[in-house]
Amino acid sequence: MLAFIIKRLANAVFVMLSVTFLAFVIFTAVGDPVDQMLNEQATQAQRDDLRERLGLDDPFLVQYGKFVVRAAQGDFGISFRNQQDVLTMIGERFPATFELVLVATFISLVVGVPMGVITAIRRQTWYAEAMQFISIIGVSLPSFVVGIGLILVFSVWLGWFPAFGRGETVDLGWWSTGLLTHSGRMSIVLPALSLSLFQITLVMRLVRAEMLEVLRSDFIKFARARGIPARSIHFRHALRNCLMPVVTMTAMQIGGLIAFALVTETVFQWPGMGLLFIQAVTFVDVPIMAAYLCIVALIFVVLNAIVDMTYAVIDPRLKGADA
Amino acid sequence: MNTHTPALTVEGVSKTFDVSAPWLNRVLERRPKLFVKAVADVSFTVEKGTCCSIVGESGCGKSTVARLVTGLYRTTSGNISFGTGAEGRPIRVQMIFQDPHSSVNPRWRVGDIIAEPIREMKLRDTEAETLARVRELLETVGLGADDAQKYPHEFSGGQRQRISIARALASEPELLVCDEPTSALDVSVQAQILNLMRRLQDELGLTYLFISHDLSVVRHMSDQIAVMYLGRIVEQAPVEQLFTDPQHPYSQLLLKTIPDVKNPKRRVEAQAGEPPSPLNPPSGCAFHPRCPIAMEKCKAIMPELLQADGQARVACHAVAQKE
Amino acid sequence: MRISTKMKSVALAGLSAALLATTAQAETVRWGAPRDIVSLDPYSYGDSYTINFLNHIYEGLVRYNRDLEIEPALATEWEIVSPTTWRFTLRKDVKFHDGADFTAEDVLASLERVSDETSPLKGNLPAYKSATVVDDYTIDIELNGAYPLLLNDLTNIHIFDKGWLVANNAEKPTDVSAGVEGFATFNTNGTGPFVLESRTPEAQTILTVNENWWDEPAHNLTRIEFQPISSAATRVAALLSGEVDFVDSAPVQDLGRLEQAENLTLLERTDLRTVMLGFNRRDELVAGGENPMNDLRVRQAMQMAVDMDLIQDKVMRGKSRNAGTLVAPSIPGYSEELDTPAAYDPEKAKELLAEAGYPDGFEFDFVCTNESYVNEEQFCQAIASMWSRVGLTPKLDIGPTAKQTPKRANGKADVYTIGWATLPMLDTYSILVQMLHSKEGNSGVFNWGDWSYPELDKLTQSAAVELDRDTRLQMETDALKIAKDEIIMMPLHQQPMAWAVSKGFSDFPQFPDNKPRMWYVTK
Amino acid sequence: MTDQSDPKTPSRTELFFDSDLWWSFKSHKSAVGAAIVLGFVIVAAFLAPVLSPQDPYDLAALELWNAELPPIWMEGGQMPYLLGTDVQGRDILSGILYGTRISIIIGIASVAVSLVVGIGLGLMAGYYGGWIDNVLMRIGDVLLSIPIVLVAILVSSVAQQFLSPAWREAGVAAVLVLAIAMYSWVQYARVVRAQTMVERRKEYVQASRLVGTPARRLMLKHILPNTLTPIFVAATLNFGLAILIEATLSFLGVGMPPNQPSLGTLIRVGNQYLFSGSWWIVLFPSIQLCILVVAVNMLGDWLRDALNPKLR
Amino acid sequence: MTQPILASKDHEVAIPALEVSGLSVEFPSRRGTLLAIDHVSMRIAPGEILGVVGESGAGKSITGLAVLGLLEHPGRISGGEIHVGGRRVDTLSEAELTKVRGREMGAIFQDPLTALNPLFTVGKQLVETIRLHSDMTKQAANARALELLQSVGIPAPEERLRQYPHQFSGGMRQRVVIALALAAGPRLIIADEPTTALDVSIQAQITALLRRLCDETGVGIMLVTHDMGVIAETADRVCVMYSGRVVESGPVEDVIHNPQHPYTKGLMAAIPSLHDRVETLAQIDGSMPRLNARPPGCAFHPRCPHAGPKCSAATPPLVSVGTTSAACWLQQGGCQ
Repeated sequence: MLAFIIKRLANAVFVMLSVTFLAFVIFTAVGDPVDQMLNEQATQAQRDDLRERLGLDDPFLVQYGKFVVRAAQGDFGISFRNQQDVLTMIGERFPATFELVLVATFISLVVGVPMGVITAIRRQTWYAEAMQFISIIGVSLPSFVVGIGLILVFSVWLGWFPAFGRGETVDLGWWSTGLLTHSGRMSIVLPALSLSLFQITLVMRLVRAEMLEVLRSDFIKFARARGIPARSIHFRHALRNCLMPVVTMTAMQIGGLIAFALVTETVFQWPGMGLLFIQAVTFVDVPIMAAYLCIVALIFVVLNAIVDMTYAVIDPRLKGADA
Repeated sequence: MNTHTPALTVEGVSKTFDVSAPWLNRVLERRPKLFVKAVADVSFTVEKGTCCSIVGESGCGKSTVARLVTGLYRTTSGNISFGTGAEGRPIRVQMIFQDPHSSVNPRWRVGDIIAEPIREMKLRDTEAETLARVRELLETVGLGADDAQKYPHEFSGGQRQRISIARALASEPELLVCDEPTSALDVSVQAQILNLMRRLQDELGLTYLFISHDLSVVRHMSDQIAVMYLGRIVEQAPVEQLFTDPQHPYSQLLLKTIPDVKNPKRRVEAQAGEPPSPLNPPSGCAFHPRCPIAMEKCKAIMPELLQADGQARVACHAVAQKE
Repeated sequence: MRISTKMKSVALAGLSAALLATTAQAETVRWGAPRDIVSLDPYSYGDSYTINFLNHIYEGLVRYNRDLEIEPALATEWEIVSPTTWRFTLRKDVKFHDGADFTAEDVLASLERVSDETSPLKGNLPAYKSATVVDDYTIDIELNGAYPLLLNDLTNIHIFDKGWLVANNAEKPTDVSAGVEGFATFNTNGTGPFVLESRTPEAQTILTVNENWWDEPAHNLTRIEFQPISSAATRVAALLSGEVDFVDSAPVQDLGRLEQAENLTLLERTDLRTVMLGFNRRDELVAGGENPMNDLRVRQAMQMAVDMDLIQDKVMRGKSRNAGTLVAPSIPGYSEELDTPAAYDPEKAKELLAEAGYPDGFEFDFVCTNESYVNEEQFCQAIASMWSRVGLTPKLDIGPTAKQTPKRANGKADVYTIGWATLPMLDTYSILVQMLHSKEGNSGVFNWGDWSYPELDKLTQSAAVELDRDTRLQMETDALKIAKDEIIMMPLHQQPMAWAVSKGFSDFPQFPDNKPRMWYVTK
Repeated sequence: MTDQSDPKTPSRTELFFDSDLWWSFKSHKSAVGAAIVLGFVIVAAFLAPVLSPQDPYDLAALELWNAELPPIWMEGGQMPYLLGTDVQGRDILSGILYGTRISIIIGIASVAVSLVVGIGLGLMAGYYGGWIDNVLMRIGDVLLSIPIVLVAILVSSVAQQFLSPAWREAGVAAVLVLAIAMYSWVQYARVVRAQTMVERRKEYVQASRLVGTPARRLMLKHILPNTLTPIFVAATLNFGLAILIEATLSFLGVGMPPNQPSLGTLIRVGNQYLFSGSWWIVLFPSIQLCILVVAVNMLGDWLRDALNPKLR
Repeated sequence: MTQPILASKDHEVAIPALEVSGLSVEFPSRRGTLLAIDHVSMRIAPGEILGVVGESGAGKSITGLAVLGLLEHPGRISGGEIHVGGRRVDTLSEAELTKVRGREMGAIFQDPLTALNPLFTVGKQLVETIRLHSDMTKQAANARALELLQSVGIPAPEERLRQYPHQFSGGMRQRVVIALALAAGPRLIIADEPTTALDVSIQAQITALLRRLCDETGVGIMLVTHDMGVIAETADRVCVMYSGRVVESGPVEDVIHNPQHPYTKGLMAAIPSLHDRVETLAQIDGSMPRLNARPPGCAFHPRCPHAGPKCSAATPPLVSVGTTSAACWLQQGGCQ
């Protein structure tokens, strides 16, 4: 187990170093923040001076080295634009994005798993076919179109849910949650729905594929031959055997969802990390962009590691394998 | 059969596979490198025009021997040498595989499959000659010349095995290594293939190294038999002697437990125990935990393969004592 | 895990629209803004949107009244002691939000802070040399030279409390390069009509009324909820569903829809900002080859080829004001005589091009941004399309400001858009010195095409030190005439500004500089 | 042994029309429907220069006074603008046809690029194993740990910065292709690698090795064809995904520029007119995008099931 | 080991464990409906082992699955009747079948590695099955599971109950599968190639175990295999299948020593002998026809050395020939 952890760590470090490097290469090329930081009346001398103080004139590797050393200490510098500590800024927005992603993941599992099971065990019925068709539409609709549509229907026409923002939030220590207030819960409905639509279909398709695979396996045939009732076969034997890939994919997708949330956040003005990132891109706020990229990669790496370790704990075949 | 010129000489050949845990795990858990001795100190000779068989249960190393002889694996130690064949060059080796489904490329036409060795080894000068040779080979193995245009999936298992044989013959080998060539076939088809192989041996003067777990097939095909257990040859004898007077307790066990079709409802006394894992072989004679006549000595000392009654060579302390 | 009782309120978005209308307090304004302010520190970033918002919390020595005329604020009166020394008498009995008294020391600290070497806002007070405290309520400001526009500049220099700055180690402006956050980035202590209650960046900033404000409030607001909604469609949706009751940048194409909404009032007018095109005037075009745009006839042809009336009608929905000169009518230095938009004459344009030796036109780079000006993407395409019709080949390059600015500033654009409102100075001098003047020293920072008109330079330099207002304005007008005759820049229009306000407000003044000033709003 | 063997050898086309695949296709109504729709969309897109009343990329062809005309069946609609015009006077139908063409080209190109890279590297990693495998897979890890939207935003925004004006028009599309391909090759590489590791051990490969076939030929002629089935399915589904990603990037403003609109750009621009009454500017491109991707995904879905040996 | 497995079940000798009559199974496909099983009849008495032998594609496994009601889609029973312990099962609904499976009939499959759910311990799977078919308490079921493991010859059963399938060797796993099949004391066990995946020495252990259990508990076993040797060793009677039909059936000794049908004859001759050596094996040319290309009449006639015109015209019925029955015109008036 220890070796496993060390290997995961080494891998994570490698991935993180590469990501930071990539981030850095890209960001230094994106644009010049100085013009954004000064106003119309600033002089050329002031511009040059600021550029020098920001270290933008240093050789590339020097800039990168400084960046990595500080990033490793959790210091991504302070935002060119907002002049706040970047990590704090991202930290403030993290709960919003995380709650959105969490709710979206929850929705996708609650809706996607049963749909996947039904389409797998009732393959020929009209409703399974209908669900299949809906799922194809689900993976095909761009989430920005979905978002715009949801706002148009549920906010403007029907007025059921708010069109933007997060509603009232409650502070729990450093974490601010919108899930404890009515307005917060109302606010999360549309963005979470729009974010989860793709995910629902992904989960559903995966569950269906895995179920079909497992249902064809010998041990299911054998279980049926033992007279185990269909319900127990489907939900106790088969579903449990295909949950592992579902859990894996769900966990892996969380990283992707966090990144993908930036589209949803843009459409719904959800005050999360993605919105911050998109705005940072517009304003060439390099520290924020770099930190965002690194944090998304970090979340991804951490989730990956957790999934791997959970695997080792859950699956009896792997548990014994190391001994 | 009486020429006594060896086609193949295998001397003290061993093959070890490194199945160690990755480097980091070994360092952390202070585990040594782990090797599996798939084949240990195997020596035998196959004389020209004869058929030598290797029998044993799964995991005994017989397939590894086949792959060592053909050169698909490299030996860890020991020496494999070939006699001289036609035109004074070393004997050519080809192999026939077990699974008729995976031994031919499903996406190639039969003609191309058989022509591949001719083209790769440039055995014919022109394409027309190559095609003529392919037709000839197809007819040799009992297929039609038209079949060259078809794809493997249009053929039954037995026919595919014929294709496989034709391909092996295409490179004009003198020694054919046959790795369980009929164990995936039905009995009636098995008879066809065995007869074909016998016919080819006579017509082309082929030498066979025949690998099988099926004693009745082995008895039908071979001149010499080597019985392997856990990577070692435990008994080697001419076919008649082995079947009438097996010396090694393992050979006796095999002969006793093999179902005898001609002798129905023979209530066999099943002997307990299963073959040990090659990862963790028993000390001394590997067979001693299952051996009814095991002695103290067997647990400690590995018996050597010694000359016994008749032309047999046996690796057993009990047999050696009896001498 | 204890739930903190402090509720951070964001938008009251959770309630349905109908509920909102009845429960919202009459004195609250929920402001749906196109973007967030960048910081709570007005000196942190050269961003006029932020500075204006913070004007609700902080005040300057002088301020603009409802008619955009300068009136006393924290200073009650001033005199020019010598051409380079101004004396300000300060208002007594003014208290900061934390209760501290306002004195001349605070003014000195604030001026020093904004003029610090590292201050990004140094350029907003270019003439400042030093200041001397005469007594608690009198201060002298020393200038580098004669400078007529000091009061204009001071409208946007917010006054901090010195004691508060010192106590929180914020006497210097925040230095981004030092990698340290500034206290003033998160905290405020001004004298203004509103007090900061809370701020969550990109989500909401809440202000409440300052009960102890020195001035008689013209407003009756108790609370401002400022919420950035960057997506225009979402912003309009929020307005239509009643989730916000004021939007300060309504998309022109949605005005028709908003007009029909029963619960809304539209406030429209044209901005002070004049949007114009600049020409590359270097010897070679960006892609290489001789630069035809150094020929006046070519620039004339390019101007004539553009049908601004059609653009006004279709792209700007009739809401813009076509411009003949580079500043808006209310900017001092403006002359109505010059403000005659060029006539649309594609035939003449073709002739001129042929005459200049380009009968088949030429290819050039046309750099636009996609979010700086109202419907910029659309009018750029329309202009490019019109140019194509007279045989030119514009290569349109549209992108975000951050990407386009380096191209424009470094001469990598043959034709580019730029808008100038002369803010915060509100005087023609601003555009003369920053944009039209040759690139030398501190002048011509925005002279991106790299042209030089010595006559114009001379007029600009003279206007800078001319204390007689009429003479100065005449000089500025003369300079604008040169710019017009030479088509140094090609003026397009003053862009429209549209505010949408819910019906609940009885007074909601709109200002031509597009800055909402809530202390004039009554509900 | 040649019992019941037909002397006439069927040609490849005959084989195809006799195959289970074709049969399954014919009996799958939604697959046939999707194929017809997709064929129609693709043909229309590539005949865009012939079919569309206007060249939406030709700036000189845009007539501003025809801006925001409604579709032909509404009051104020004008020929030839069947689906109306946008704010530039650009014919929506022409925009959609050309935009679809761009979307499809970018989709196909990005799939092609990632296929070539992914298959090549996957084969090498799977066949040789060892450090080559390690290096390639670690690179894949890195790319996969940056979500695709970010990769694409970053690559395209950087590249656009460096593109010289002369190259911009072709370049933007190329950059989008690269950005999308940069992410998706990893997927193919992983599939091919896994499959290669399986195939490499199969007996037909060993038989071929025994006659001295060199590694390159083993990989290309033996292993590669047998890894293509899952790749084919993945490529179809990724084609749909690529179109979506391109649309998303264009929607976020880092994709195709408004003067060369793809479907995503049309939707982004049209979105600004959602409340102004000119709903057709956003609606028709959105519908087209959805139709296109739904059709691709339905085909891909059917293909996945049809080619899955386990589901028959 | 001495305890009987079945608590006490009166198995009436009169009622066969399995009676299949005229069973047909068809698979609709795009090229028409394939008849996988064509009028197959067989009967297994309690305590009897019936070997069903045939080459791949003969339909022997499908027969087993049809009895269990586990035919895979789109396969379906198109005719005939199946009685298990006197009760007709082919007409039962899926829900009713579920109650019969496990209780009345059990199954053993080829690959013990995949037949067990990898995520549950062996004990859990046993207890689940036991409690499903009885109203035992958890403890009682546990005790019964222990007893079962013991009876199939698994050493240290207490410990083994807590282990997962992957911790068992192949032979041991097959024993667990057998224990599971026996859990509810069924009248019939369908054993589909139970020894094919095992080594020769283990194979003998498993067949011996089956034989013993059959004798001890009176369960009827349908032993489906392609291996004539296993049949010879284990079965009481044998049923030879060819291309979906039973071509010969009878007591195992009689069929082996005195096969009536040309196919059985050929098959027996094709098996290389352990005792003597011939230069060429007797061989049946060609191979079993695919289901979609089954020749008319006797399906074997294209490969049959005795085939005459009658053989391709009509399908011979299965009739008694001495102790055995065969489906061949040769015994029914010749092939001409």
